[in-house]
Amino acid sequence: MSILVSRDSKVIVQGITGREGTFHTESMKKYGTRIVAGVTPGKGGTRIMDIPIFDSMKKAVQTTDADTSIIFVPPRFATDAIFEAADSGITLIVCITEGIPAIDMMKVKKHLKSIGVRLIGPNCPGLITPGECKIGIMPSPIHRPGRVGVVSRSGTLTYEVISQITEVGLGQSTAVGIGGDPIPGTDFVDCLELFQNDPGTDAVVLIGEIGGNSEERAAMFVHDHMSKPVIGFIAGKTAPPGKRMGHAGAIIAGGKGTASEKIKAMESAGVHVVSRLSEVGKTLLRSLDH
Amino acid sequence: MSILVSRDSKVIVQGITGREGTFHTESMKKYGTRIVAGVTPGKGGTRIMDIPIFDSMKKAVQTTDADTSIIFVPPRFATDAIFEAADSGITLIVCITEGIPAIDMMKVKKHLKSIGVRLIGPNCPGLITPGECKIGIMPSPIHRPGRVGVVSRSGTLTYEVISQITEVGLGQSTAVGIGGDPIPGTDFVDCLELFQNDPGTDAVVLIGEIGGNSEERAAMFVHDHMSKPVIGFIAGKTAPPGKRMGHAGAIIAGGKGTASEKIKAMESAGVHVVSRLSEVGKTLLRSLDH
Amino acid sequence: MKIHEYQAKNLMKQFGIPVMDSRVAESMDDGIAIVQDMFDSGIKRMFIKAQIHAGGRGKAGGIAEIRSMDDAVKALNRILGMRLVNNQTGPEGKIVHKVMIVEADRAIVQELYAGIILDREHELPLLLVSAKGGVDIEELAVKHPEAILRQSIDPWLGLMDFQARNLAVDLGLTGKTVDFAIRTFTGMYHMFMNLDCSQIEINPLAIDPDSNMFALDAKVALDESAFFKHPELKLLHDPLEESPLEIWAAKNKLNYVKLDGEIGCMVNGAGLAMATMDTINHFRGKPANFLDVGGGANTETITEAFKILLSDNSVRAVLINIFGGIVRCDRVAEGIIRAAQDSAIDRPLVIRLAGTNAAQGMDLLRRSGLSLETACCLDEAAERVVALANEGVNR
Amino acid sequence: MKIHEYQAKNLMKQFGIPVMDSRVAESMDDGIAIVQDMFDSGIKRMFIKAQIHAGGRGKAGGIAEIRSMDDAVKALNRILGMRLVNNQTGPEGKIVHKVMIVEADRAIVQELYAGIILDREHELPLLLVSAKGGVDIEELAVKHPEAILRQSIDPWLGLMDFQARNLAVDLGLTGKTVDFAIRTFTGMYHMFMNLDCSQIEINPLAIDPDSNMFALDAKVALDESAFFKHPELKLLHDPLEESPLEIWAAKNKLNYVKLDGEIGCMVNGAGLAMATMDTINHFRGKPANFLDVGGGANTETITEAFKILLSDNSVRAVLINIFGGIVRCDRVAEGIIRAAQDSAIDRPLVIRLAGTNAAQGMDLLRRSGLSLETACCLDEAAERVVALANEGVNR
Repeated sequence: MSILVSRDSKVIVQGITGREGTFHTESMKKYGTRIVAGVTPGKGGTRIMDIPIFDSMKKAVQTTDADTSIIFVPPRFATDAIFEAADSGITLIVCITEGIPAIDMMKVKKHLKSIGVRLIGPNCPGLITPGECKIGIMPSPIHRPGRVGVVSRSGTLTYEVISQITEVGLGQSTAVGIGGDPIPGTDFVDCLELFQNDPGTDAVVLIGEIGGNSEERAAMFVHDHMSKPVIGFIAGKTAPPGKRMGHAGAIIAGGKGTASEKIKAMESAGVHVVSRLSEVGKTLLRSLDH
Repeated sequence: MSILVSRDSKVIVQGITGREGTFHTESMKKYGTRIVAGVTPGKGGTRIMDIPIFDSMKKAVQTTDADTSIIFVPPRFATDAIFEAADSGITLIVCITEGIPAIDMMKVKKHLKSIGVRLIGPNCPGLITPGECKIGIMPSPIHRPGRVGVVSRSGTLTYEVISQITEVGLGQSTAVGIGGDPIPGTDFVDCLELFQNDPGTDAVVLIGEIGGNSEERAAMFVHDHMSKPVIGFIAGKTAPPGKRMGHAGAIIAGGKGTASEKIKAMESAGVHVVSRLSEVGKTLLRSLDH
Repeated sequence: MKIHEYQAKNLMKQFGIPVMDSRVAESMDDGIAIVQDMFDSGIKRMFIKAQIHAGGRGKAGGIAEIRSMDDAVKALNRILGMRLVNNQTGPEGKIVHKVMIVEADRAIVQELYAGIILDREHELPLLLVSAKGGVDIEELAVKHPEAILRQSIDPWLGLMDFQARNLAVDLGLTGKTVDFAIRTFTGMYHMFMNLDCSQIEINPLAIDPDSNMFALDAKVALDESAFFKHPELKLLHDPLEESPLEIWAAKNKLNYVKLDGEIGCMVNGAGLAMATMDTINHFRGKPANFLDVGGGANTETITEAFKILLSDNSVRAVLINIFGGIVRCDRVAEGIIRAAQDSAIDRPLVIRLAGTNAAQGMDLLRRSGLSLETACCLDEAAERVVALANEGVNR
Repeated sequence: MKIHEYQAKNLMKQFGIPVMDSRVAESMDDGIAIVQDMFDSGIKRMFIKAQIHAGGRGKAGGIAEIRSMDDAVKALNRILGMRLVNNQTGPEGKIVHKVMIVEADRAIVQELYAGIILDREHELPLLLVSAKGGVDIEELAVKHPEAILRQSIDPWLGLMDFQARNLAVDLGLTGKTVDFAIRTFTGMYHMFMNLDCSQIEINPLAIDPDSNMFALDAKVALDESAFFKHPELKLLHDPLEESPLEIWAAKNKLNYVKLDGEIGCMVNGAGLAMATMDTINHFRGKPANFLDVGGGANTETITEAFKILLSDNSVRAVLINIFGGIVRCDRVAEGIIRAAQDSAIDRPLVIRLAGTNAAQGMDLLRRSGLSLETACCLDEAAERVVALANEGVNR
């Protein structure tokens, strides 16, 4: 079992003819993901890696009956690509693109919520259900099918954690990179709820960082609604206030969003907070022993 | 029985200190309507006709627990007044003001729909449940409690029809003036549905006019959902195309919205269409004899 | 409120919609100077287009092609001041007071249609486009509805690029013309929303051999209710486009529309005014006008309304139909009496009052000594006014 | 991206927010000329305000009141070029390159606060106002949260007049100050949305004895991701406000933030970079920087990153932590080797590679003959780099 995506997911790649789009399409296809179409306006009717290309999402969805899309278009066009996907009948959109204005995301999210379409990202590595389907840009080999759910605002940090999970002999049910932007399409709470309800997930690893209060809200959810063990890690304990640490969302603004607040909230909600990155795997093993 | 308003309606007058607002507040009060507050920004804390005035709808509703508001403010401020009413917890807004831009109304209506607040008007005479409550500017004496529902896009034309209904010995359950604008807050179909479900209404008189296709949609509703007799009248058989006949919505545009189309649609839906204004009362009586 | 083609194009330019530069002349001299100037700047071909609020100007002789000064003089002579008549102007036609002079050197390989209206049924702006431009869109809608593509626009989201692009692709456009189309459609939408338009139409929307796109003609109507937001748009009003009576009425806040019958009507309320016209028609009369004196029918408004009605020479008899509600009929009667005394009423007058204090009002009228008739109901009043109008003719 | 007060006020003016006219000087001469000009025009009192991206300028001596040319010369002398240090600038402070000169004749009877931020929890713009302006809002939020009024704004509807008015009334304002407040709040909202701001703050928002309202100070931050929509806003960037290293890094698309420690870090990925800093800290080292070399860590980016790290004299040792995913570690190792050969690496270097082809990468490094250490895991790497940095000090 898994959340959000599985071997049945039928995926369209928006921006398939771009450098990134082509590169990762090949990798996803190799992993076994059912890439059924690509969309690049003006290139409809052609093919790439034997995948048919369409001018619009509407035509692509009508022809292929896809349910998921992954977006690789540049930031200037990414908002429109999300709206187009949402309008086409797709139910899950994964946006890899970094650099979408926050105010645009606010509008996107309000709209998607009103029509019941889910967005993962933007500025995220995507998500993977190991052994079934990869809809993202993460390195495939570090993953292994298993029963640990992973949800993270980060990229390589997540790979690091996933490697540890795999190294201690466990695997992942689904790993979701929700992205580092201030307004993510899907947040920790959404994923925690899905993992809690997923019979294929025994424990969840949550990788947060400074900025915003989504970890605090996640903590509240864990406290109120979760029976499965949750292992947490927060990056940025040494980050200074007022400085953006790479991710658009990773900033301590107005004295809010510090790592210590988040750690405190999570600990009091019963999350197993790991203080050092290298300890995640071991802590996870211990939590599953209980 | 009645629809939308009754002796229990608790009404706030927005723009109560204006000339129109004061005049009609007095008339409504005299009719027995429970006017519980007025709102005029900057005049909060004062009283008029012993009615307390507030600076904002929020305060007025919090203090009086009103459920309905009637708006008499000038067009420039009317859209804001509607939004303010909608935000305050009011569930029925009656907007008398004429001259709200159509595009603003489109936005207003989309918002009200999303939050489940009903608007009557704008550019309408309001509505009345004879003997119980008048929330509008119609002359009180022509009405009589009874079992005929009236819904109309017009003002004096409606009074004419109501007089006829009263003269033939019947009365009105509720009479609703939905207003003459292109985008009315509440349309014929909404009212027909309410009348169909109202045990206090035996028949409905629908007074339409040229422009738009709300009468055609009403006809479809009558055909599909109504068991009570509906008497229809359409004004503007002699109106030329392309000219606005007073009401912002009364215009035959692009060859659409003619009286003959509407009459045809209504007749084939089983509505008793009256060809001459003077015949409405008699036709109503006949339809009730069946 | 309708505006002229040249005004519409100036507004379009502000919203990034591609239009050809054009200039306006109100006199021969100006026109000749402009044409000379344009020839001097290297332009070889232009159009002179009558600026009136009506379509179908080409067929009615309101558009001329110019390749020489000689052409220009002839065309200006013919069009400036002409009475242009077609089914859109009504039988009385419209006098041409202004012409627009526009470059026409570019060849045109395709003519599209693009328009935005407020869709009253769905209560959303609706963008309509067609690959078959240059023809009457209402006719096209009847004969080839499938040739018109539609895109409803969510006002919260606006017209999104992908929607505009998909329309362009569905129109069969390719390459840079798609980008032009996106710019044009998006510009139209922004103009529609930001200026509170009630209609924008570009027909034809032309494509030249280099795949450029531009508006060849432009029709725009503005929502007068929104002028408080855009006071500058009020200035686009051209009083020469309205009948003097309509302007006079508007000044007095009366809703007046000139019609081509012979029975003047004065009614309070738009719906009742239409129903009154319909009743006159039922008795085989033809209304000379629509006139709504509004809710506050007082002596002043009634006096002005009288003056307007009587200054229309086609009016042979007048029907006043007032339903007294908030306004009491006795007050209205007093107003009518005073107004009738002030005006020299030289045509038959039938009055029907109903509603609040109608009996008192009728009584006042009957005892006024004025030459007028009262009627107990609308049918009687209409029948009588038609008879009086016909008597006048037969006399 | 933060901008200067004078830039913020210029933008505010475009959105109808009332601000006092002000001028900017970058030199003594300019400053004196401006002050003279303002005295000549009848102004009796002004402020000279240091233009740096930090609040708390007044307490730090960055603001001077001017009533004479003598005052002006003294103030300009003192402020232009000063190193302004407070808790907002960091210990290294900021050099003042520009001053703003602004009229200060109007008395002030009340100081309010008004700000808009993007509320990440509710994902809506949030307008914050307080009758207690002129103080630190974060402090106020902690001590008197009830003194801050909040209005979430629906981006589809915008800030509505009634919301702005109700806030104004709740702030205790009356009469025309309410209208000023509506105009100010609405202008702030439009500016926030139309320019893609991440923050707008007016503190204090002043009221004069005639009930006029104007922005006394202004703080604006822009969303750099939205510069493709507003290319003109990019020009507001002041490179003097950033450390030279940060500018250098930005040019090479590296995410670099200078910190006050002694261990240089080079990591791929922002989250991993923070976790690396945290690990260094765990072993009692202090990171000298945050540096994310991004997804495509290649020879060029690594070379540039090296140069940047090494040009920071406070760096005593360097830790490279790369998780190879799509980028294979052997490639990264090759890049490091080439970059290390190109740069003269004069400080200890510890490298930890993990993920795809990590073993091959580590092997390449060890066999490169370069003076560097490899570590099998992050803990070991961090512990080792801290030790090496300390050795350097003790040496």
